[in-house]
Amino acid sequence: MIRVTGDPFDPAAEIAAFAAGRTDVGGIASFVGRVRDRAGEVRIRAMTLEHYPGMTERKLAEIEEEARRRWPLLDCLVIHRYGRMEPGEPIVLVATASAHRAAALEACTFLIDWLKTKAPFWKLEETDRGARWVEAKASDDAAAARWEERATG
Amino acid sequence: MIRVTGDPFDPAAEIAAFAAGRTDVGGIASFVGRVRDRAGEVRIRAMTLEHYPGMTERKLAEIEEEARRRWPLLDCLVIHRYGRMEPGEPIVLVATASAHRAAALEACTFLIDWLKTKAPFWKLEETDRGARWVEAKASDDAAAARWEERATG
Amino acid sequence: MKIRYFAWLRQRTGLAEEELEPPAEVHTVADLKRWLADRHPRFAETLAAPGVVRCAVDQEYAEDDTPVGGAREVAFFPPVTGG
Amino acid sequence: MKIRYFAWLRQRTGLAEEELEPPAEVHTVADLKRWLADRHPRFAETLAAPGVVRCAVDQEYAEDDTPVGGAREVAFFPPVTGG
Repeated sequence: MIRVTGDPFDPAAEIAAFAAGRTDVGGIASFVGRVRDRAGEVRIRAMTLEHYPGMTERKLAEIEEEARRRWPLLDCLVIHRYGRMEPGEPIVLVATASAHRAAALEACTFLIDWLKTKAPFWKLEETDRGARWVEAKASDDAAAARWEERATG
Repeated sequence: MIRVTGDPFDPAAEIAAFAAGRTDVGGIASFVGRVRDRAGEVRIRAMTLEHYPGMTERKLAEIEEEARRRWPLLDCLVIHRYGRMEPGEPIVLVATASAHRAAALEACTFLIDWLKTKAPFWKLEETDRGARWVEAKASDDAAAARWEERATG
Repeated sequence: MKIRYFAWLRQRTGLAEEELEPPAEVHTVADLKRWLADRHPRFAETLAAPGVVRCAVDQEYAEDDTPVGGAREVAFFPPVTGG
Repeated sequence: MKIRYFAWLRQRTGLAEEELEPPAEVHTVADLKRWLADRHPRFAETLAAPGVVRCAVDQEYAEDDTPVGGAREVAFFPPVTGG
Protein backbone atom coordinates (compact mmCIF):
# COMPACT_ATOMS: atom_id res chain seq x y z
CA MET A 1 0.00 0.00 0.00
CA ILE A 2 1.14 3.49 -0.91
CA ARG A 3 0.15 6.65 0.93
CA VAL A 4 1.38 10.16 0.09
CA THR A 5 0.18 12.65 2.65
CA GLY A 6 0.52 16.26 3.66
CA ASP A 7 -0.54 15.42 7.22
CA PRO A 8 1.63 14.14 10.09
CA PHE A 9 1.49 10.38 10.63
CA ASP A 10 2.43 8.10 13.51
CA PRO A 11 4.89 5.38 12.41
CA ALA A 12 4.36 3.27 15.56
CA ALA A 13 0.57 3.26 15.06
CA GLU A 14 1.06 2.30 11.41
CA ILE A 15 3.45 -0.49 12.38
CA ALA A 16 0.97 -1.69 15.04
CA ALA A 17 -1.77 -1.98 12.40
CA PHE A 18 0.56 -3.47 9.76
CA ALA A 19 0.06 -7.22 9.22
CA ALA A 20 -1.86 -7.26 12.52
CA GLY A 21 -3.44 -10.58 13.41
CA ARG A 22 -1.78 -12.44 10.55
CA THR A 23 -0.30 -15.77 11.56
CA ASP A 24 1.50 -16.49 8.27
CA VAL A 25 4.00 -13.66 8.79
CA GLY A 26 7.37 -14.68 10.24
CA GLY A 27 9.20 -11.37 9.87
CA ILE A 28 8.33 -7.69 9.67
CA ALA A 29 10.97 -5.14 8.75
CA SER A 30 10.46 -1.41 8.88
CA PHE A 31 12.33 1.78 8.28
CA VAL A 32 11.39 5.28 9.43
CA GLY A 33 13.15 8.35 8.05
CA ARG A 34 12.96 11.47 10.23
CA VAL A 35 13.94 15.12 9.93
CA ARG A 36 17.27 15.71 11.69
CA ASP A 37 18.22 18.87 13.54
CA ARG A 38 21.51 19.31 11.73
CA ALA A 39 23.40 18.55 8.56
CA GLY A 40 27.11 18.59 9.41
CA GLU A 41 27.70 21.88 11.23
CA VAL A 42 24.52 23.51 9.97
CA ARG A 43 21.49 23.63 12.22
CA ILE A 44 18.19 22.65 10.55
CA ARG A 45 15.05 24.42 11.74
CA ALA A 46 12.63 22.72 9.38
CA MET A 47 12.39 20.77 6.16
CA THR A 48 9.82 21.24 3.41
CA LEU A 49 9.21 18.39 1.02
CA GLU A 50 7.89 19.28 -2.40
CA HIS A 51 6.62 16.52 -4.66
CA TYR A 52 5.05 15.89 -8.05
CA PRO A 53 1.43 14.92 -7.32
CA GLY A 54 0.34 12.07 -9.50
CA MET A 55 3.81 11.03 -10.62
CA THR A 56 4.82 10.42 -6.98
CA GLU A 57 2.01 7.92 -6.39
CA ARG A 58 2.70 6.29 -9.76
CA LYS A 59 6.44 5.88 -9.06
CA LEU A 60 5.89 4.58 -5.53
CA ALA A 61 3.36 2.04 -6.84
CA GLU A 62 5.91 0.88 -9.45
CA ILE A 63 8.58 0.51 -6.77
CA GLU A 64 6.21 -1.49 -4.56
CA GLU A 65 5.30 -3.69 -7.53
CA GLU A 66 8.98 -4.30 -8.23
CA ALA A 67 9.60 -5.28 -4.58
CA ARG A 68 6.67 -7.71 -4.69
CA ARG A 69 8.03 -9.19 -7.93
CA ARG A 70 11.46 -9.79 -6.34
CA TRP A 71 10.47 -11.00 -2.87
CA PRO A 72 7.53 -13.07 -1.58
CA LEU A 73 5.95 -10.26 0.44
CA LEU A 74 2.77 -10.89 2.39
CA ASP A 75 2.28 -7.18 2.96
CA CYS A 76 3.99 -3.93 2.05
CA LEU A 77 3.41 -0.34 3.15
CA VAL A 78 5.02 2.92 2.07
CA ILE A 79 3.95 6.24 3.60
CA HIS A 80 5.68 9.42 2.46
CA ARG A 81 4.91 12.86 3.73
CA TYR A 82 5.19 16.19 1.92
CA GLY A 83 4.94 19.75 3.25
CA ARG A 84 6.77 21.36 6.15
CA MET A 85 8.20 19.27 9.00
CA GLU A 86 10.34 20.01 12.02
CA PRO A 87 13.25 17.99 13.44
CA GLY A 88 12.08 14.68 14.90
CA GLU A 89 9.05 14.41 12.61
CA PRO A 90 8.76 11.33 10.40
CA ILE A 91 9.14 11.83 6.64
CA VAL A 92 8.81 8.28 5.41
CA LEU A 93 7.83 4.82 6.61
CA VAL A 94 8.52 1.58 4.78
CA ALA A 95 7.25 -1.71 6.21
CA THR A 96 7.43 -5.20 4.74
CA ALA A 97 6.10 -8.55 5.92
CA SER A 98 7.15 -11.98 4.74
CA ALA A 99 7.24 -15.57 5.92
CA HIS A 100 10.99 -15.26 6.44
CA ARG A 101 13.25 -12.51 7.64
CA ALA A 102 15.64 -12.17 4.70
CA ALA A 103 12.84 -11.26 2.27
CA ALA A 104 11.38 -8.69 4.68
CA LEU A 105 14.73 -7.05 5.46
CA GLU A 106 16.02 -6.99 1.88
CA ALA A 107 12.74 -5.69 0.45
CA CYS A 108 12.63 -2.95 3.10
CA THR A 109 16.15 -1.80 2.23
CA PHE A 110 15.39 -2.03 -1.50
CA LEU A 111 12.22 0.07 -1.14
CA ILE A 112 13.89 2.93 0.69
CA ASP A 113 16.94 2.83 -1.61
CA TRP A 114 14.85 3.01 -4.78
CA LEU A 115 12.39 5.49 -3.35
CA LYS A 116 15.29 7.85 -2.58
CA THR A 117 16.41 7.99 -6.21
CA LYS A 118 13.18 7.34 -8.15
CA ALA A 119 10.29 9.06 -6.35
CA PRO A 120 9.91 12.75 -7.30
CA PHE A 121 10.44 14.51 -3.98
CA TRP A 122 12.66 17.49 -3.26
CA LYS A 123 13.83 18.72 0.11
CA LEU A 124 14.15 22.36 1.07
CA GLU A 125 16.02 22.88 4.35
CA GLU A 126 15.48 25.92 6.55
CA THR A 127 18.84 26.38 8.26
CA ASP A 128 20.31 29.02 10.52
CA ARG A 129 22.09 30.25 7.38
CA GLY A 130 18.93 30.47 5.30
CA ALA A 131 16.92 28.12 3.10
CA ARG A 132 18.62 25.73 0.68
CA TRP A 133 17.64 22.86 -1.57
CA VAL A 134 19.21 19.57 -0.57
CA GLU A 135 21.48 18.14 -3.26
CA ALA A 136 21.21 14.58 -4.46
CA LYS A 137 23.88 12.31 -2.99
CA ALA A 138 26.14 10.01 -4.98
CA SER A 139 25.86 7.53 -2.08
CA ASP A 140 22.10 7.31 -2.71
CA ASP A 141 22.70 6.57 -6.38
CA ALA A 142 25.20 3.88 -5.38
CA ALA A 143 22.77 2.35 -2.87
CA ALA A 144 20.03 2.23 -5.51
CA ALA A 145 22.39 0.81 -8.14
CA ARG A 146 23.11 -2.22 -5.94
CA TRP A 147 19.59 -3.38 -6.76
CA GLU A 148 19.81 -2.98 -10.54
CA GLU A 149 19.42 -6.38 -12.09
CA ARG A 150 22.14 -7.48 -14.43
CA ALA A 151 20.90 -8.52 -17.84
CA THR A 152 21.04 -12.30 -18.17
CA GLY A 153 22.04 -14.41 -21.16
CA MET B 1 19.59 -2.16 25.39
CA ILE B 2 18.98 -5.87 25.86
CA ARG B 3 15.86 -7.43 27.35
CA VAL B 4 15.21 -11.16 27.70
CA THR B 5 11.70 -11.80 28.90
CA GLY B 6 9.24 -14.60 29.57
CA ASP B 7 6.32 -12.19 29.24
CA PRO B 8 4.57 -11.06 26.07
CA PHE B 9 5.71 -7.70 24.71
CA ASP B 10 4.24 -5.20 22.27
CA PRO B 11 6.67 -4.40 19.43
CA ALA B 12 4.73 -1.33 18.28
CA ALA B 13 4.75 0.17 21.80
CA GLU B 14 8.48 -0.54 22.06
CA ILE B 15 9.09 1.08 18.67
CA ALA B 16 6.97 4.08 19.71
CA ALA B 17 9.17 4.59 22.80
CA PHE B 18 12.42 3.89 20.95
CA ALA B 19 14.48 7.02 20.22
CA ALA B 20 11.34 9.06 21.00
CA GLY B 21 11.81 12.82 20.99
CA ARG B 22 15.36 12.65 19.64
CA THR B 23 16.09 15.11 16.87
CA ASP B 24 19.52 13.79 15.94
CA VAL B 25 18.12 10.52 14.55
CA GLY B 26 17.64 10.37 10.78
CA GLY B 27 16.73 6.72 10.42
CA ILE B 28 15.20 3.98 12.54
CA ALA B 29 15.21 0.39 11.33
CA SER B 30 13.41 -2.44 13.05
CA PHE B 31 12.77 -6.12 12.67
CA VAL B 32 10.10 -8.20 14.41
CA GLY B 33 10.19 -12.00 14.30
CA ARG B 34 6.87 -13.74 14.96
CA VAL B 35 5.64 -17.29 15.43
CA ARG B 36 4.20 -18.60 12.15
CA ASP B 37 1.27 -20.96 11.87
CA ARG B 38 3.04 -23.39 9.59
CA ALA B 39 6.42 -24.71 8.55
CA GLY B 40 6.06 -26.06 5.03
CA GLU B 41 3.07 -28.40 5.11
CA VAL B 42 3.13 -28.81 8.88
CA ARG B 43 0.71 -26.82 10.99
CA ILE B 44 2.26 -25.13 14.07
CA ARG B 45 0.09 -24.83 17.15
CA ALA B 46 2.67 -23.20 19.40
CA MET B 47 6.35 -22.60 19.83
CA THR B 48 8.33 -22.84 23.07
CA LEU B 49 11.63 -21.05 23.28
CA GLU B 50 14.15 -22.41 25.74
CA HIS B 51 17.23 -20.36 26.53
CA TYR B 52 20.35 -20.36 28.66
CA PRO B 53 19.73 -17.74 31.37
CA GLY B 54 22.82 -15.67 31.98
CA MET B 55 24.62 -16.71 28.82
CA THR B 56 21.77 -15.35 26.68
CA GLU B 57 22.03 -11.86 28.16
CA ARG B 58 25.81 -11.99 27.91
CA LYS B 59 25.80 -13.01 24.25
CA LEU B 60 23.15 -10.46 23.29
CA ALA B 61 25.14 -7.72 25.03
CA GLU B 62 28.24 -8.78 23.08
CA ILE B 63 26.32 -8.69 19.80
CA GLU B 64 24.97 -5.22 20.61
CA GLU B 65 28.48 -4.04 21.50
CA GLU B 66 29.78 -5.37 18.18
CA ALA B 67 27.02 -3.55 16.27
CA ARG B 68 27.84 -0.30 18.07
CA ARG B 69 31.52 -0.80 17.23
CA ARG B 70 30.77 -1.23 13.53
CA TRP B 71 28.07 1.42 13.01
CA PRO B 72 27.51 4.87 14.56
CA LEU B 73 24.30 3.93 16.36
CA LEU B 74 22.48 6.52 18.45
CA ASP B 75 20.30 3.85 20.02
CA CYS B 76 19.88 0.08 19.88
CA LEU B 77 17.27 -2.26 21.34
CA VAL B 78 16.99 -6.05 21.35
CA ILE B 79 14.06 -7.79 23.05
CA HIS B 80 13.88 -11.58 22.93
CA ARG B 81 11.16 -13.67 24.44
CA TYR B 82 11.35 -17.16 25.87
CA GLY B 83 8.60 -19.57 26.96
CA ARG B 84 5.51 -20.67 25.07
CA MET B 85 4.02 -18.56 22.28
CA GLU B 86 1.24 -19.03 19.75
CA PRO B 87 1.19 -18.12 16.04
CA GLY B 88 1.18 -14.36 15.52
CA GLU B 89 3.00 -13.63 18.78
CA PRO B 90 6.29 -11.71 18.60
CA ILE B 91 9.47 -13.61 19.49
CA VAL B 92 12.09 -10.98 18.91
CA LEU B 93 12.41 -7.25 18.23
CA VAL B 94 15.54 -5.51 17.00
CA ALA B 95 15.57 -1.72 16.58
CA THR B 96 18.42 0.58 15.61
CA ALA B 97 18.68 4.35 15.30
CA SER B 98 21.35 6.33 13.49
CA ALA B 99 21.87 9.69 11.82
CA HIS B 100 21.69 7.99 8.41
CA ARG B 101 19.66 5.13 7.02
CA ALA B 102 22.42 2.80 5.82
CA ALA B 103 23.86 2.40 9.35
CA ALA B 104 20.44 1.74 10.88
CA LEU B 105 19.41 -0.81 8.22
CA GLU B 106 22.72 -2.66 8.11
CA ALA B 107 23.05 -2.82 11.89
CA CYS B 108 19.48 -4.12 12.21
CA THR B 109 20.15 -6.91 9.70
CA PHE B 110 23.48 -7.68 11.36
CA LEU B 111 21.90 -7.92 14.82
CA ILE B 112 19.20 -10.38 13.80
CA ASP B 113 21.64 -12.42 11.68
CA TRP B 114 24.15 -12.77 14.52
CA LEU B 115 21.53 -13.26 17.19
CA LYS B 116 20.13 -16.21 15.18
CA THR B 117 23.44 -18.07 15.24
CA LYS B 118 25.07 -16.83 18.46
CA ALA B 119 22.40 -16.37 21.13
CA PRO B 120 21.59 -19.59 23.04
CA PHE B 121 17.90 -20.11 22.24
CA TRP B 122 16.22 -23.31 21.09
CA LYS B 123 12.80 -23.64 19.51
CA LEU B 124 10.40 -26.48 20.24
CA GLU B 125 7.46 -26.57 17.83
CA GLU B 126 4.11 -28.09 18.75
CA THR B 127 2.76 -29.31 15.43
CA ASP B 128 -0.27 -31.36 14.38
CA ARG B 129 2.20 -34.26 14.11
CA GLY B 130 3.61 -33.80 17.60
CA ALA B 131 6.39 -31.75 19.18
CA ARG B 132 9.76 -31.34 17.51
CA TRP B 133 12.91 -29.32 18.01
CA VAL B 134 13.64 -26.91 15.18
CA GLU B 135 16.91 -27.67 13.42
CA ALA B 136 19.52 -25.01 12.77
CA LYS B 137 19.48 -23.78 9.17
CA ALA B 138 22.52 -23.57 6.90
CA SER B 139 20.98 -20.37 5.47
CA ASP B 140 21.23 -18.77 8.93
CA ASP B 141 24.90 -19.69 9.16
CA ALA B 142 25.45 -18.21 5.70
CA ALA B 143 23.62 -15.00 6.65
CA ALA B 144 25.73 -14.64 9.81
CA ALA B 145 28.95 -15.41 7.93
CA ARG B 146 28.38 -12.43 5.61
CA TRP B 147 29.23 -10.23 8.59
CA GLU B 148 32.47 -11.96 9.59
CA GLU B 149 35.28 -9.49 9.19
CA ARG B 150 38.16 -10.52 6.99
CA ALA B 151 41.50 -10.22 8.70
CA THR B 152 43.38 -7.19 7.41
CA GLY B 153 47.06 -6.79 6.61
CA MET C 1 0.93 21.19 -23.49
CA LYS C 2 1.38 21.79 -19.76
CA ILE C 3 4.97 22.51 -18.70
CA ARG C 4 5.71 22.08 -14.97
CA TYR C 5 8.72 23.15 -12.93
CA PHE C 6 9.68 21.81 -9.50
CA ALA C 7 11.98 22.72 -6.62
CA TRP C 8 14.60 25.33 -7.48
CA LEU C 9 13.76 25.19 -11.20
CA ARG C 10 10.36 26.52 -10.23
CA GLN C 11 12.08 29.36 -8.38
CA ARG C 12 14.39 29.94 -11.37
CA THR C 13 11.59 30.18 -13.95
CA GLY C 14 9.35 32.01 -11.51
CA LEU C 15 6.40 29.74 -12.23
CA ALA C 16 5.12 26.31 -11.23
CA GLU C 17 3.45 25.59 -14.55
CA GLU C 18 2.47 27.14 -17.85
CA GLU C 19 0.25 26.07 -20.73
CA LEU C 20 2.18 26.33 -24.00
CA GLU C 21 1.83 25.29 -27.63
CA PRO C 22 5.34 24.49 -28.87
CA PRO C 23 5.82 24.91 -32.63
CA ALA C 24 5.69 21.90 -34.93
CA GLU C 25 9.50 21.57 -35.12
CA VAL C 26 9.65 20.61 -31.39
CA HIS C 27 9.77 16.82 -31.60
CA THR C 28 11.86 15.77 -28.60
CA VAL C 29 12.73 16.79 -25.04
CA ALA C 30 15.95 18.33 -26.39
CA ASP C 31 13.97 20.43 -28.89
CA LEU C 32 11.61 21.52 -26.12
CA LYS C 33 14.50 22.53 -23.87
CA ARG C 34 16.00 24.71 -26.63
CA TRP C 35 12.64 26.35 -27.24
CA LEU C 36 12.05 26.96 -23.53
CA ALA C 37 15.56 28.37 -23.05
CA ASP C 38 14.59 31.28 -25.32
CA ARG C 39 11.48 31.98 -23.26
CA HIS C 40 13.23 31.73 -19.83
CA PRO C 41 16.73 33.23 -19.96
CA ARG C 42 17.47 32.25 -16.33
CA PHE C 43 16.42 28.69 -17.15
CA ALA C 44 18.74 28.58 -20.19
CA GLU C 45 22.02 28.37 -18.27
CA THR C 46 20.60 25.63 -16.03
CA LEU C 47 19.43 23.60 -19.03
CA ALA C 48 22.90 23.90 -20.54
CA ALA C 49 24.63 22.39 -17.47
CA PRO C 50 24.87 18.60 -17.82
CA GLY C 51 23.03 16.37 -15.32
CA VAL C 52 21.32 19.22 -13.51
CA VAL C 53 17.86 19.14 -15.07
CA ARG C 54 15.75 15.99 -15.14
CA CYS C 55 12.62 15.63 -17.22
CA ALA C 56 9.39 13.64 -17.16
CA VAL C 57 6.99 13.32 -20.09
CA ASP C 58 3.45 12.46 -19.00
CA GLN C 59 4.85 11.52 -15.56
CA GLU C 60 7.47 9.08 -16.86
CA TYR C 61 11.19 9.88 -16.64
CA ALA C 62 12.43 11.01 -20.03
CA GLU C 63 15.73 11.58 -21.83
CA ASP C 64 16.74 14.22 -24.38
CA ASP C 65 15.63 12.00 -27.27
CA THR C 66 12.20 11.17 -25.78
CA PRO C 67 9.43 12.37 -28.14
CA VAL C 68 7.10 15.06 -26.79
CA GLY C 69 4.59 15.06 -29.66
CA GLY C 70 1.13 14.41 -28.21
CA ALA C 71 2.36 14.76 -24.61
CA ARG C 72 -0.13 16.39 -22.25
CA GLU C 73 2.43 17.29 -19.57
CA VAL C 74 6.19 17.75 -19.49
CA ALA C 75 7.98 18.44 -16.19
CA PHE C 76 11.49 19.72 -15.44
CA PHE C 77 13.14 19.30 -12.04
CA PRO C 78 16.48 18.74 -10.28
CA PRO C 79 17.60 15.22 -9.20
CA VAL C 80 15.18 13.90 -6.58
CA THR C 81 16.00 13.99 -2.86
CA GLY C 82 13.12 12.30 -1.02
CA GLY C 83 13.00 9.59 1.63
CA MET D 1 31.36 -28.42 38.48
CA LYS D 2 27.81 -27.81 37.26
CA ILE D 3 26.93 -29.58 34.02
CA ARG D 4 23.88 -28.24 32.16
CA TYR D 5 21.93 -29.70 29.28
CA PHE D 6 19.58 -27.79 27.00
CA ALA D 7 16.85 -28.52 24.43
CA TRP D 8 16.77 -32.13 23.23
CA LEU D 9 20.06 -32.96 24.97
CA ARG D 10 18.23 -32.28 28.22
CA GLN D 11 15.55 -34.70 27.13
CA ARG D 12 18.20 -37.23 26.10
CA THR D 13 20.07 -37.13 29.40
CA GLY D 14 16.85 -36.80 31.35
CA LEU D 15 18.15 -33.91 33.42
CA ALA D 16 18.62 -30.16 33.11
CA GLU D 17 21.71 -30.03 35.28
CA GLU D 18 23.88 -32.05 37.60
CA GLU D 19 26.69 -31.22 40.02
CA LEU D 20 29.70 -33.41 39.27
CA GLU D 21 33.35 -33.67 40.25
CA PRO D 22 35.18 -34.95 37.17
CA PRO D 23 38.40 -36.84 37.93
CA ALA D 24 41.76 -35.10 37.66
CA GLU D 25 42.47 -36.54 34.20
CA VAL D 26 39.59 -34.50 32.69
CA HIS D 27 41.44 -31.47 31.32
CA THR D 28 39.45 -30.44 28.24
CA VAL D 29 35.94 -30.42 26.84
CA ALA D 30 36.82 -33.56 24.86
CA ASP D 31 37.91 -35.34 28.07
CA LEU D 32 34.71 -34.25 29.79
CA LYS D 33 32.56 -35.52 26.90
CA ARG D 34 34.25 -38.95 27.08
CA TRP D 35 33.72 -39.11 30.83
CA LEU D 36 30.05 -38.01 30.54
CA ALA D 37 29.39 -40.54 27.75
CA ASP D 38 30.04 -43.32 30.24
CA ARG D 39 27.55 -41.85 32.69
CA HIS D 40 24.81 -41.17 30.10
CA PRO D 41 24.66 -43.98 27.53
CA ARG D 42 21.94 -42.23 25.52
CA PHE D 43 24.10 -39.11 25.44
CA ALA D 44 27.12 -41.08 24.16
CA GLU D 45 25.86 -41.64 20.60
CA THR D 46 24.91 -37.98 20.32
CA LEU D 47 28.34 -36.85 21.48
CA ALA D 48 29.94 -39.12 18.89
CA ALA D 49 28.04 -37.53 15.96
CA PRO D 50 30.05 -34.62 14.55
CA GLY D 51 28.61 -31.09 14.74
CA VAL D 52 25.56 -32.08 16.78
CA VAL D 53 26.60 -31.08 20.28
CA ARG D 54 27.79 -27.57 21.10
CA CYS D 55 29.47 -26.65 24.37
CA ALA D 56 29.92 -23.58 26.55
CA VAL D 57 32.42 -23.31 29.41
CA ASP D 58 31.42 -20.68 31.95
CA GLN D 59 28.92 -19.31 29.43
CA GLU D 60 31.44 -18.86 26.60
CA TYR D 61 31.31 -21.04 23.48
CA ALA D 62 33.99 -23.73 23.71
CA GLU D 63 35.70 -26.25 21.43
CA ASP D 64 36.92 -29.78 22.16
CA ASP D 65 40.34 -28.48 23.19
CA THR D 66 39.00 -25.79 25.56
CA PRO D 67 40.28 -26.42 29.12
CA VAL D 68 37.66 -27.15 31.76
CA GLY D 69 39.93 -27.10 34.81
CA GLY D 70 38.54 -24.54 37.27
CA ALA D 71 35.32 -24.10 35.30
CA ARG D 72 32.22 -23.58 37.43
CA GLU D 73 29.73 -24.45 34.71
CA VAL D 74 29.86 -26.44 31.48
CA ALA D 75 26.82 -26.64 29.20
CA PHE D 76 25.95 -28.92 26.29
CA PHE D 77 23.29 -28.10 23.72
CA PRO D 78 22.37 -28.45 20.05
CA PRO D 79 23.06 -25.65 17.53
CA VAL D 80 21.03 -22.59 18.50
CA THR D 81 17.76 -21.71 16.75
CA GLY D 82 16.55 -18.43 18.25
CA GLY D 83 15.37 -15.20 16.70
